[in-house]
Amino acid sequence: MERPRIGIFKYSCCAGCQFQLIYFQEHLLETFGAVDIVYGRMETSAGSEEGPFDVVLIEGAITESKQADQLKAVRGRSKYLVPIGSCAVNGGIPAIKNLTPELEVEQRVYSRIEPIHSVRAHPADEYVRVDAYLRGCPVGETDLIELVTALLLGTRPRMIDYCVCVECKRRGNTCILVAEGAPCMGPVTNAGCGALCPSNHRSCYACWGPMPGANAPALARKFEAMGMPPDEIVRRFTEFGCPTLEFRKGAELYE
Amino acid sequence: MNWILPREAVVVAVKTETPDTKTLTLRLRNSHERLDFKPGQFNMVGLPGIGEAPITFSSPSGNETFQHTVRAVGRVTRALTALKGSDVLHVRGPFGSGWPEDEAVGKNLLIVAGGMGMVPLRPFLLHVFENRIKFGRIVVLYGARTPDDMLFRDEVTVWAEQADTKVLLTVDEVPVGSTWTGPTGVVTELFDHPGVLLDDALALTCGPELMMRFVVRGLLLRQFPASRIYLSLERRMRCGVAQCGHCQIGPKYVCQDGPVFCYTDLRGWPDTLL
Amino acid sequence: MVEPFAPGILSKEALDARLDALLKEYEIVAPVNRRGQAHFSKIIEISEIEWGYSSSVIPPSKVIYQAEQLLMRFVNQDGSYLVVEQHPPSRQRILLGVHPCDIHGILVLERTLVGRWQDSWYAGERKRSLIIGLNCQNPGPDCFCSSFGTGPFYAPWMGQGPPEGCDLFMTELMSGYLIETFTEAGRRLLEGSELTKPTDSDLVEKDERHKKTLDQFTKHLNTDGLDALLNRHLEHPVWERVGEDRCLSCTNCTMVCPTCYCYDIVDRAQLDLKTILRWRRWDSCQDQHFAEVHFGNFRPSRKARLRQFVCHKLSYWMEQYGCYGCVGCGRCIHWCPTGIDLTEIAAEIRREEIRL
Amino acid sequence: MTTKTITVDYLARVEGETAIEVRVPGDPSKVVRLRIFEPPRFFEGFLVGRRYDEVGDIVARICGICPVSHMLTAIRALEKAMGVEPSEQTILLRRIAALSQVAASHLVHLYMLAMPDYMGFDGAAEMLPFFPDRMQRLVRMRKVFNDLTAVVAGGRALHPIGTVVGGFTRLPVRGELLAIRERLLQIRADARETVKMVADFETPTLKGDREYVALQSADSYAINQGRLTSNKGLDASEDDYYNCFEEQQVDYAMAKKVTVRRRGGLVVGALARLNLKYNALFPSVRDLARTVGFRLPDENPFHNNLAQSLEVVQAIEECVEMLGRIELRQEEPRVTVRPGEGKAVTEAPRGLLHHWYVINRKGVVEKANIITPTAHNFVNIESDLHRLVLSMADQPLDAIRKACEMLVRAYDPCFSCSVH
Ligand SMILES: Cc1cc2nc3c(=O)[nH]c(=O)nc-3n(C[C@H](O)[C@H](O)[C@H](O)COP(=O)(O)OP(=O)(O)OC[C@H]3O[C@@H](n4cnc5c(N)ncnc54)[C@H](O)[C@@H]3O)c2cc1C
Ligand code: SF4
Ligand code: SF4
Ligand code: SF4
Repeated sequence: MERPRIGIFKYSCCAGCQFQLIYFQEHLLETFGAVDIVYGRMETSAGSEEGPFDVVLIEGAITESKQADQLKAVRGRSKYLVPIGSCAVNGGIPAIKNLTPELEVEQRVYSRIEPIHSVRAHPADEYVRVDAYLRGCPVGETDLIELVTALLLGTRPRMIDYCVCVECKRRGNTCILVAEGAPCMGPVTNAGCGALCPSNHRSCYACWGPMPGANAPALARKFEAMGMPPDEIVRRFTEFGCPTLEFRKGAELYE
Repeated sequence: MNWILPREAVVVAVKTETPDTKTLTLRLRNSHERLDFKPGQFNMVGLPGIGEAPITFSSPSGNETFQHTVRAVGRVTRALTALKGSDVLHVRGPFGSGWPEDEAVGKNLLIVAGGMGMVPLRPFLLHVFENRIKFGRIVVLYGARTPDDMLFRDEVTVWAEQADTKVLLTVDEVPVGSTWTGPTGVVTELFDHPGVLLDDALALTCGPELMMRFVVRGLLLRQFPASRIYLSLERRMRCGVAQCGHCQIGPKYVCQDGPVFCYTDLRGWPDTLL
Repeated sequence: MVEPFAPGILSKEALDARLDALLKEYEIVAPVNRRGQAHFSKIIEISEIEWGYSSSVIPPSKVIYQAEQLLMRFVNQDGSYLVVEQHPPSRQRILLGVHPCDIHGILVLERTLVGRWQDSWYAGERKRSLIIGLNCQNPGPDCFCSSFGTGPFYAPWMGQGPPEGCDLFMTELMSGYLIETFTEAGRRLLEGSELTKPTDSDLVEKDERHKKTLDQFTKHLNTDGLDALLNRHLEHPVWERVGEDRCLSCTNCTMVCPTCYCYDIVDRAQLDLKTILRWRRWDSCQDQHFAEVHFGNFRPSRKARLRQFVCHKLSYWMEQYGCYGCVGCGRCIHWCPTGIDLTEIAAEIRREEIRL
Repeated sequence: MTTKTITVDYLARVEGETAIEVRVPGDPSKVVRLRIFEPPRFFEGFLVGRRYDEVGDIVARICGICPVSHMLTAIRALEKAMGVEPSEQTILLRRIAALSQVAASHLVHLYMLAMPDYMGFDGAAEMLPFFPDRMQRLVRMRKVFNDLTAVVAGGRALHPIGTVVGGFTRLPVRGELLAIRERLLQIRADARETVKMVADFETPTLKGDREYVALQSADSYAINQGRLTSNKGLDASEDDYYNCFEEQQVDYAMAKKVTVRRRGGLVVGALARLNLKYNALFPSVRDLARTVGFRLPDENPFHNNLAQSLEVVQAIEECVEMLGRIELRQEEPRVTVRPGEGKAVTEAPRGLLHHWYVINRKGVVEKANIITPTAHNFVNIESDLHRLVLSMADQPLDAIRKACEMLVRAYDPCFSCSVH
């Protein structure tokens, strides 16, 4: 198998997923051996965004129209296109701003807003067809290795598609939602992190975004029954991935 | 030998059946071993790193080689159909029940296949034609989406020429330029052809579950006894031995109690299209 | 089967001393308190054991049947993969303080994993585990083992046959622990301890404690013809209502159930593709993708998945294995974040059938 | 002389997105521009309305390389706003978390972003086949620091989850800490090797008078807390931050420019810290600095890399010392929500980081402001570019462009942070 030609495009985000991807811990040397990074501004000054690519990884939410234009162009140059990290997969943290009128958010930060060209933050699949999702904030190692090895094996990756509770129970944790009434988002959040938060005695705050098809309203009602005020329930479902249908359904019950 | 450990098999030949379906002729790599199975049983066929999928035997047992006919629909099946001669893959099995061979003896047989459904029926039919005198009249109804999706066309033509055998083919649609002159329409429409619904018959069917739903209904409406209808089902499977739990229908394990079931055993359970 | 050995009484101190001695020789897995919840964990000191626990989060059967098991390793040698088998450890260990419901949980789980086809890892882990049972005198609000006869005090399974599923059995009494010995291996564990013969009042006390514990149960399930009842109501509105309004598809119910066995098999390749690991890990019928095949999903709705769980436990199991799949431990109820309760569902169905 | 323009459309190997525009020679003061086009995400805008317990997790996502700095700065500002006093143990653990992240960040910069310049490669991947031992050294060291961050700050090095207002959701166990201490001792030699490697880089020389700003405290090499000090006489409490500094928007960049009031540009970061608090370094680190030729004051911005490598050694020594003496007491974060205002300034890997919050009685943020190291350095990066271009006016454009890129990189700027 030839080394797959990879392009990495960063949009609005913290660049953490790229760090996780390229510099990630013990796998750094193997990753470099396994793939050919044809374009990636944080990695190399060589290469061009013209491709062609086997795989393009999209990092960050789309918050400017010229990002969307480039994204569409890049889609045409790549066999596969995979959003990596919550920002690109479901809007992530940058999409919190969508809850407030854009102008108001901008004015809170800049006194002159003429130079600003921002639009609402959207995940990549709002603009282009995507082939898989590499979830996490930052991207999870298990899925990441699965993606790379699937490419090398010439097959489709099997991404983790269940919720955090599955990993939480496989680790043998006490459920803190039940035992302590902690507002854990595990039941509606896509797994892959290894149930990091519940294992460290804290509620999952949904940094991987929703598990597709999650029953957010049922969890929102549970939070209400626990005595959580409506504005706090809304915040639980809008910290990560608030543009997604699943979390919208949870939040809108209490808006 | 631990049943979960796969055995290596070597691809002896690959035959393209339709654009997305191939028949692999395989031989166990360890030449001392032979695979004995019944028509209708299946193997878990896999590749390291890709995974495993349940695949029925498409050839009869008793030879040094055995065959699997695979349609590329996903991760495992795509990798299997990409294999070439002398490649190595993994098999473990055989698992599951087969077609009711003993019960079929002395009876007329109504075989109803849809698309890939012919795969598990083929070894059974080959067995029947091999032992022709043990069985009564044979009717084979075979439907496919298009003429090009019809499997084992050469063999089907041969079967049609056998004594006391009727073979009727139908397709859902005829693409422009096709030389198809046979009937179009769903396979159940063939029930009303003369000589199809015989007395003292056993009906064996395999195909998409929705098709089998209409086959069963069509037969029941025509007073065919439910206890004489056998179907082969498809479910997700990880183990093949009634442990992974994925294939259950009510109290039935498709991998162990099936994949061939008598209709009366399935009747009434939820989560099927039947 | 070994004949039961004569029961004896061991004082609390003598028991601790015995366990202390055993701890030097064996790995002991016992209930310990972690942030207010009992968990079966490897102990370092006897004082960690929480004797009066009610129910552990993860059942002991799932200490034996591990969440993630490496099945085999494929090692690439000149382009083809060699299968390298993985063997379970063989060192003996003690599972201590297992409640009767959970002993039955092990027996039920075994009907799947060690039947015609034996899961060698489960079998290996089971074989190396000596089980010391403990009668339960502290049922929780969600427990209903009394309805199935699987607890709170141990009796041979479904009232018949020789005692199974444990080597030793203990009941806490005023004078110490009443110890019943069921196997030769169990008897050897006691070697070196002076057991006294139980007095009549000890045995009376045991019965009284049993009765007193039975009185504490607040949850009950009418198991009379339960399998047939559910089979008649596979389309009851309760499935849709509870499934859609409350079920999170989070899988907690099945993950904590002592008898749930469903698993998935996944391959994980290393980046250089030199080694590929094949893992088996707990799966759940509550997962959305559980019944998915390439052309669709046979249980696409929460209604269908919830029905599968409840009906499997309370009905289908009977046809499959000749017993119920539920031992009444109450974990699925307790740990369901929205409190879905299979006894309530069964009761609702029964109520309506009676009314009609 | 004709005026030519140097542009770098999208500077590679820095964190985030920027372009460089320099006109040669012209009047550089008007045309030296760091056109930071990193798209703004408006953190200060959408933090309004979020509750205090979300803020740490949210601001961590400002930056994928110094999330711990953002978390710790925000958390301390919020603690001040609500009157929460972190325990001694919490303060110590936070210091370990911060140091581990500083070291990891420096290492990535040194090996992956900066080093290719000095070795004549486009990137680390291209360099790997030629210098596998160096990359292995990086992997060894970074892994230890990442694991230390994860163990202390909670679960993972990037966006850790255990660090919250009031303390930690889970405390490490002593065994974990001692195991990492052992591993730190094992990479000591690697870190020293790194210093020597960086000292051997051939750097351009660029002298000039600048104001270095860093936090200082009496008893340590200040990281998470201290007084604002500079070589030009600044000495103020973090609460006086806005009396000392000024933040201004510019039209060509999404990041704002920070200046010292009534004075102008400033330099923050490893070199500034070393220049100001050299004496707070461990003696062994000072010895090492002397051996490789570090002399006070060091005014060459390219030597920021050397300063970073020395800080890695310092981080190891400090962490080894702290991990050796720490006694863990079980404690849970305790917070009573109350309205207030809080400011905090810390030393992120790249220099001074400031967070300011006003929260209401429900603990919800009403106002927020965040000022990052790169914003503090912004003015000086441009004026250093100016100096550099003037000093190289007679050289070919390509050489000037390359030197400009190297200069910007030497500052280890983070545009994701600076714009946020
Ligand atoms: C008894 C029996 C006999 C069969 N005989 C034949 C035959 O002879 N020939 C033939 O071509 N086919 C046969 N099939 C069908 C064949 O098994 C399926 O087509 C095959 O399993 C598809 O597997 P795949 O990996 O190629 O497809 P995929 O679509 O990749 O996987 C199959 C399903 O598994 C799910 N899945 C995959 N990975 C994951 C994951 N990580 N997590 C959750 N879900 C996942 C997918 O959602 C998908 O629905 C038979 C099936 C059965 C049950
Ligand atoms: S703690 Fe959270 S993730 Fe874990 S089982 Fe409970 S709800 Fe699920
Ligand atoms: S438990 Fe939730 S918040 Fe925590 S790391 Fe996992 S997905 Fe993120
Ligand atoms: S179904 Fe529920 S109550 Fe019954 S054994 Fe399983 S977890 Fe316990």
